Amino acid sequence: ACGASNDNKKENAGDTGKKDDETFTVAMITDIGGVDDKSFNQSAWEGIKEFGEENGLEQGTKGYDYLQSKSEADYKTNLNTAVKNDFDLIYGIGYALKESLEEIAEQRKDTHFAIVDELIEGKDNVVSINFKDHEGSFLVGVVAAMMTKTDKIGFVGGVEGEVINRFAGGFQAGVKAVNPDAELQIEFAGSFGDAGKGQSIAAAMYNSGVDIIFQAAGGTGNGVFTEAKNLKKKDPNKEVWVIGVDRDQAEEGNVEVDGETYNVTLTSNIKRIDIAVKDLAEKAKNGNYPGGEQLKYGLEENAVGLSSSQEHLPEDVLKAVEEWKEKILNGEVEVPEVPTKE
Amino acid sequence: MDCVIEMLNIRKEFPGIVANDNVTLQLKRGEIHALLGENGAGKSTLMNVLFGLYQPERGEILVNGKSVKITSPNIANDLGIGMVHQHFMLVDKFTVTENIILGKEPKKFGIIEKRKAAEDVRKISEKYGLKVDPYAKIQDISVGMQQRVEILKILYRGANILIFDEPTAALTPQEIKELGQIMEVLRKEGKSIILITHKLKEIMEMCDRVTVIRKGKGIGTVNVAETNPDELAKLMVGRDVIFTTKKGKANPLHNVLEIENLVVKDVRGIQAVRGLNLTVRAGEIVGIAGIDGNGQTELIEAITGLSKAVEGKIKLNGKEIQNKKPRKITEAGIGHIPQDRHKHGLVLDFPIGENIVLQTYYQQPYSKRGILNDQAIYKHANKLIKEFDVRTASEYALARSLSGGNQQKAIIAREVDRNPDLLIAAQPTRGLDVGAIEFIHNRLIEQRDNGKAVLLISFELDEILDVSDRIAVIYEGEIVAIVDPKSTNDQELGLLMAGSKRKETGEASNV
Amino acid sequence: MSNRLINVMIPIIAIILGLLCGAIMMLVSGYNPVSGYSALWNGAMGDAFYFGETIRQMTPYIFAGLAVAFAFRTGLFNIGVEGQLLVGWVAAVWVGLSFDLPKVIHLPFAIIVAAIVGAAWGFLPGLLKARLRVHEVIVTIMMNYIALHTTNYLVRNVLSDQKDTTPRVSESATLKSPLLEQLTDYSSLHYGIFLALVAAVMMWFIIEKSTLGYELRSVGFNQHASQYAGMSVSKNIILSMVISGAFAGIGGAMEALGTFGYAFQHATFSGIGFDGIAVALLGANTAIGVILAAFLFGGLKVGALNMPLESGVPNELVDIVIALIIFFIASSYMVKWLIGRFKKGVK
Amino acid sequence: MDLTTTLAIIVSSSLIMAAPLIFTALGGVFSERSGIVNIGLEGLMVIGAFTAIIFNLTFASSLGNATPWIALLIAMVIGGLFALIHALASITFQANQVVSGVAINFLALGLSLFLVKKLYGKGQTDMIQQNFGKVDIPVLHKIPVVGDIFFSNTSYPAFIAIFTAFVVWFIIFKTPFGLRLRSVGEHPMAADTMGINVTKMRYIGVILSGVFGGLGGAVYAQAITLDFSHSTITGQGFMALAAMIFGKWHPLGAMGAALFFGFAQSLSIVGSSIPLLKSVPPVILLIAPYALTILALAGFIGRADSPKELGNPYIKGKR
Ligand SMILES: Nc1ncnc2c1ncn2[C@@H]1O[C@H](COP(=O)(O)OP(=O)(O)OP(=O)(O)O)[C@@H](O)[C@H]1O
Ligand SMILES: Nc1ncnc2c1ncn2[C@@H]1O[C@H](COP(=O)(O)OP(=O)(O)OP(=O)(O)O)[C@@H](O)[C@H]1O
Ligand SMILES: [Mg+2]
Ligand SMILES: [Mg+2]
Repeated sequence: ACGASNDNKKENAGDTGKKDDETFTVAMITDIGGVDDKSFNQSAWEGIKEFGEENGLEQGTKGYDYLQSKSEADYKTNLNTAVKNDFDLIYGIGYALKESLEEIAEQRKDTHFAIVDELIEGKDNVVSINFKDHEGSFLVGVVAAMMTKTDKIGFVGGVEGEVINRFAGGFQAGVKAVNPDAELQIEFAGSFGDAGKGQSIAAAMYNSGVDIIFQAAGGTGNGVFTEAKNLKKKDPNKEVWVIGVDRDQAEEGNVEVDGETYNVTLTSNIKRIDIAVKDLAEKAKNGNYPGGEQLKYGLEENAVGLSSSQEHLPEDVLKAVEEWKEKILNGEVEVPEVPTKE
Repeated sequence: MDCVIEMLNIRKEFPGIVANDNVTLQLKRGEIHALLGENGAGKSTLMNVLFGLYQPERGEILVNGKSVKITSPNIANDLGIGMVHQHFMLVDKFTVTENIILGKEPKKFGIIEKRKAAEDVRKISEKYGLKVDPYAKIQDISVGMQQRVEILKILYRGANILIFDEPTAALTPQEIKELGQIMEVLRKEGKSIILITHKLKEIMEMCDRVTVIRKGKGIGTVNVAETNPDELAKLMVGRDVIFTTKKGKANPLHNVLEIENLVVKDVRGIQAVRGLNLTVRAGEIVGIAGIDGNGQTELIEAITGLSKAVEGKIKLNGKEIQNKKPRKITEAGIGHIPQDRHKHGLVLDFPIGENIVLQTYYQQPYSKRGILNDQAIYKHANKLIKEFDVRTASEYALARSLSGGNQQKAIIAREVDRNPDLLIAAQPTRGLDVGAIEFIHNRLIEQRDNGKAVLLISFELDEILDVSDRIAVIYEGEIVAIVDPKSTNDQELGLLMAGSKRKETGEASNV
Repeated sequence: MSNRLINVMIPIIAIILGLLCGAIMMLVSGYNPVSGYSALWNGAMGDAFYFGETIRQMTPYIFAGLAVAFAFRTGLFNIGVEGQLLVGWVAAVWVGLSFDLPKVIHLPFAIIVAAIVGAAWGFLPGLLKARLRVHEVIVTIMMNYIALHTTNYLVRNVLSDQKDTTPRVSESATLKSPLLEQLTDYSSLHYGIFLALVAAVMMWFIIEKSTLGYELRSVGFNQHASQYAGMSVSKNIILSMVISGAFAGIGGAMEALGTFGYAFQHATFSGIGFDGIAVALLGANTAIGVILAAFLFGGLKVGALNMPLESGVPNELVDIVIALIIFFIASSYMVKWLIGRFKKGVK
Repeated sequence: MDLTTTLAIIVSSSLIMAAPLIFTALGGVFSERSGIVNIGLEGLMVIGAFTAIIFNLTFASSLGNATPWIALLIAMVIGGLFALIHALASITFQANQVVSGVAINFLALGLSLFLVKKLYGKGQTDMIQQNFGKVDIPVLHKIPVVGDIFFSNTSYPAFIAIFTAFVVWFIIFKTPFGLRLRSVGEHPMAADTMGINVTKMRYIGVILSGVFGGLGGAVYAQAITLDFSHSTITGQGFMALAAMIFGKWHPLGAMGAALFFGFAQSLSIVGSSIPLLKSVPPVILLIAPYALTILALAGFIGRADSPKELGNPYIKGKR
């Protein structure tokens, strides 16, 4: 680690000797979503916890930990704090941290970093972890296209941007691949934190006949779930579905109507950040830190795709999903990363 | 002795000032008792103590012979004490009825009974001859009617001890007369009244006894029948006061202000000034006599650039100034003592020093190239404070902390000191004590003697008659007569002001 | 005790009381206040790096605080600092990206454009207030949202090629200081702090020492009297909002050219504008007060980040402490009363 | 989509968005009519949302369908208690009311998130199962067209909010309490001399703002977000404040303004499915509600007269 952190102020931490030899420590810096965003920060943290537990580490500066960012200005401070605490591998979670991480990687050449959802090139001490979100989105697109009864499908994105576009693009391609007649409405809420807006958009979509919405909108997505559940509550026989994102969002879809439990989550397009994060940590621990490389996680790595909550999906749909997955894996189908505009 | 109220050896301190020091006041049943003193002598404070707004540091209050602690207006109300405050305590946006019933609302099922309330108000207003419109909003009614509302508020609560804090300061002569009659009615009903006023004439006419305080100290109580205005003034100020203002003959020179055919609309868009003509010459004081609401306010606003002149010309020293910006007009040589000192005269949250340079802050020596020179400002303020006898802790004290009279003195100091070619003085002595009035009148005359023009607007005929060299009577937005103060009297002016007798302006203008 | 001493004591006592309440909170909820606060201290002042970060965080706080304070002193409540800051931010990045000029021109140019754009964002509420008596509070709230969406749109569609982040501004427009960074162990401290201090002096000078400030204050206190005295009420209201907006705009430029060096799509508001309200109020709307309050806030905000890691205390505790400090300052009447009590007790 | 459906969506989402704003703005009316500025409405909503969600999560299993309604009551109580802090600071301690309001906002968010972390060990709660949902108002929704537009797929809180606005209007303008409340905001010294306890009335005003702000936050959380996190209440309190001023401190005006905000918001959302608005760039639709508000204020609402003594502490005997 760098010189400055040697004048260690953390005397209450007890042992201040070099710990590199004994334990391999990891930390992650969240984006402003926070560690329990029910989304990628949480997923990353789960991966790190798993890694830590498997390796007998404790949460804290001598094992594994996370640093929460409350605003964009905190990224650099947090990254530096992690560096100064001698973590052996430091993750920046989310594309928002790219610029900050790039800058700090330049300054702290001896520390190993990784960024999730972005690509940082030409730095030996940064590994980029990317997901082929579009591949997973394609598959849920296939699901939606086959399951819709109205031939109307919706997509609600948070703020238009590269990552969200991958979701939209893949989803659109998936829908079109199996059901070219289906109408797809793509909307962006302009925010990841406006549940009210998410609900209104969903209301408009469902009202216009859409029966399945894929949401990739963070907190705004809560509103989509709310609306679907409201409709279900009013009329349990009505077919309204939400496709979750990043994690298995089955729990968010639970709704109780007259003592009976329904679920509006059709399935989720998961993104196993935990797998990727843990995977890289293992590599680095064993001295195989692939500095400067870009690691892509997609269908092949089982890091994207449908969640295990598949009870709403009939056999033929699952079969079709398998087939399309195969086609993507063998290169027969190239999934686009941005939606096309009609 | 049948005393309803006895305030014994009251002492009340404010931070840095003793407002009342060993003051004693005894009010007999059924008497009208005057409380007299200079501005800032502590009259209002003493009454606020009686009304429970302030707690005295020392002293005792007896009501009907029983010692009481009046810790809130509620208690005062319960003891039958009511007060009409110097600054009206009325909610502008409420109706007359709402103001009167506030805190003691007739209600049914938790809802205010508006009808019954208005009916109640009408009943007492008839009983005491206090004419009001129960449904009018306070902001829309005249000051005189507001005063009647204040009195009704007290009567509605059944008070039998009434305190009037300078009720006549804001009233027109007619209204003052009416108030006198009302007080007479109240006295006949067995109520006792404490009246604060600076007008010795009113004391002599209306009151039975008078208690004098000077600089917070009780000087004593005298029977009105056994005294005269000169003695009272002397008691109050501590020296002899000359009443009728001494002034030499005016030497009018060239025309300073010429108004031709002026038309001004009021805020509601109605013509308030309708083709008004007026000339004020250097070296004279022209007094405008008139009942409130006959276009005086709009006339002043048009001259000073605050309202638009719809038609006509206003010339200052021969140059047209109508519809110019206020600053240009000020710079052209007009000074203005506004009628409402709190609203227009002062920035209450500024120190006196900064108030003194309110129109001149951008000129040397108070500032240079946009930078203020605090030293010059406060030095100047200090000088004026001394010169005009403004009683304040220092030039750094906020204007808010001064008594009304001293606030007015500060404004006058500022305006007179600028030595404008035309000085407009609107109600310059409202609410001031005789000493201060004398001082201000002398200042106005001094301006005149220095060859400046002075335009005086006042509702007080005595003041107009005393100070003016010519009197212009305004009625419904026009000057209906120009009279010579030496050859007229209250009666004639009163008639003219009421519009009953129109003189040809041409006939008198060569006076 | 003299008045002046009491005025100095009040913020100090308020801070102590705030921290004390925070400590009680920690105790009650099972955390160790000593380790909590030492983590806070270490994260704010612990070494050169954190000190640098504190000063860096202080920079936009000073500008936002000055913007709020300036308007406040002239009788206006500018809740729109957040929006003015965002547009200034994007404007500075735009200049930083679009021109190729020598540094002596480019950097000042970028800052001035940010000031102008921020001022323009303050102009509209000022104009509406002055001409139509529309309450500035609503208009500035609305302008915040308009700024947020507009700048996000610009970042994505104009300043970048459909990306969430713009490229970095060119070297000639940056406030970054390798020297300051090195001195502070690679914190992101930049030259902006000096500008912030200069701005504070300017605010003090304009408000207290200039005829302009005299007019602005006068109009703020009493529009009628100011109008009688020949001042233009409309002009002064607009001017006040414009100057306030310019301060905020420069605050945005500090983030644009210093802390970040680029602009990005904001998911929600940056929060600096709202924190600026607290900074201004804590600083009694005076220039020196704003500097001190910004320092305190900067330290607390930066230090808070270290609390969970080093002591396990949730960093929301710092928000609570900040809120309490603001309360105690606001309730200076109570503090004065306490001092009075204390004095009596001593006697 | 046909016109009725489009209108139905717009109306229904306007109402749902407006309900929390109406309640909170009414709270603001109480406080500000009594003369106390309350920019802490945002924080009061946060407290309401927090309380309701925590209560809902804890008691849903035992209280069933009644949970969200009881949670509203609890949120009102806690909101009122929280507002007491603002009352204490700004009335008793004569604090600058804006400062105190800002502190309320900081404190509410900090405290509730701190407690969420303490209680659940994470930064946001789970989702509640018992929420308000959407309903067809019995009988009324059967009216042709009108029923479809106004009374289908809507929520009870919205109608309660509108009804409450009328009740508040009645209280403020028809009862002795209302007269007294307004008098202390207009001219506290006059009220004092009439034997009205200015301090008491102002306390009541501020506490009621907490009660209603808490209610607004609770409605928002239980109708829209269904969980509590740092992003649950993000600016709705400020919108409610704006609605109150927009509505000129009048309960019905505030209600109208809140409905207008809801309407403008939903128009921007439904906009893309209206052919006429389809080609408009999304950013224009995003800023439309806010721009419309400014236009409305500038165009025909104009001057707003606040209670005269709004923001000034009442100090007995001060000139
Ligand atoms: N609330 C207060 N705080 C501080 N000083 C005060 C306060 N009220 C009055 N004073 C001071 O006490 C003194 C007496 O004031 P008071 O208002 O009683 O005078 P007054 O006799 O009524 O004068 P005026 O004729 O001008 O009305 C003045 O010096 C005044 O400045
Ligand atoms: N503490 C309170 N909380 C809520 N509302 C109150 C409170 N105190 C008074 N009110 C309201 O003010 C109104 C008048 O109350 P109050 O009890 O003061 O009247 P009152 O004593 O019957 O009238 P009066 O002053 O004429 O004797 C009541 O309708 C009530 O709604
Ligand atoms: Mg007095
Ligand atoms: Mg009672």
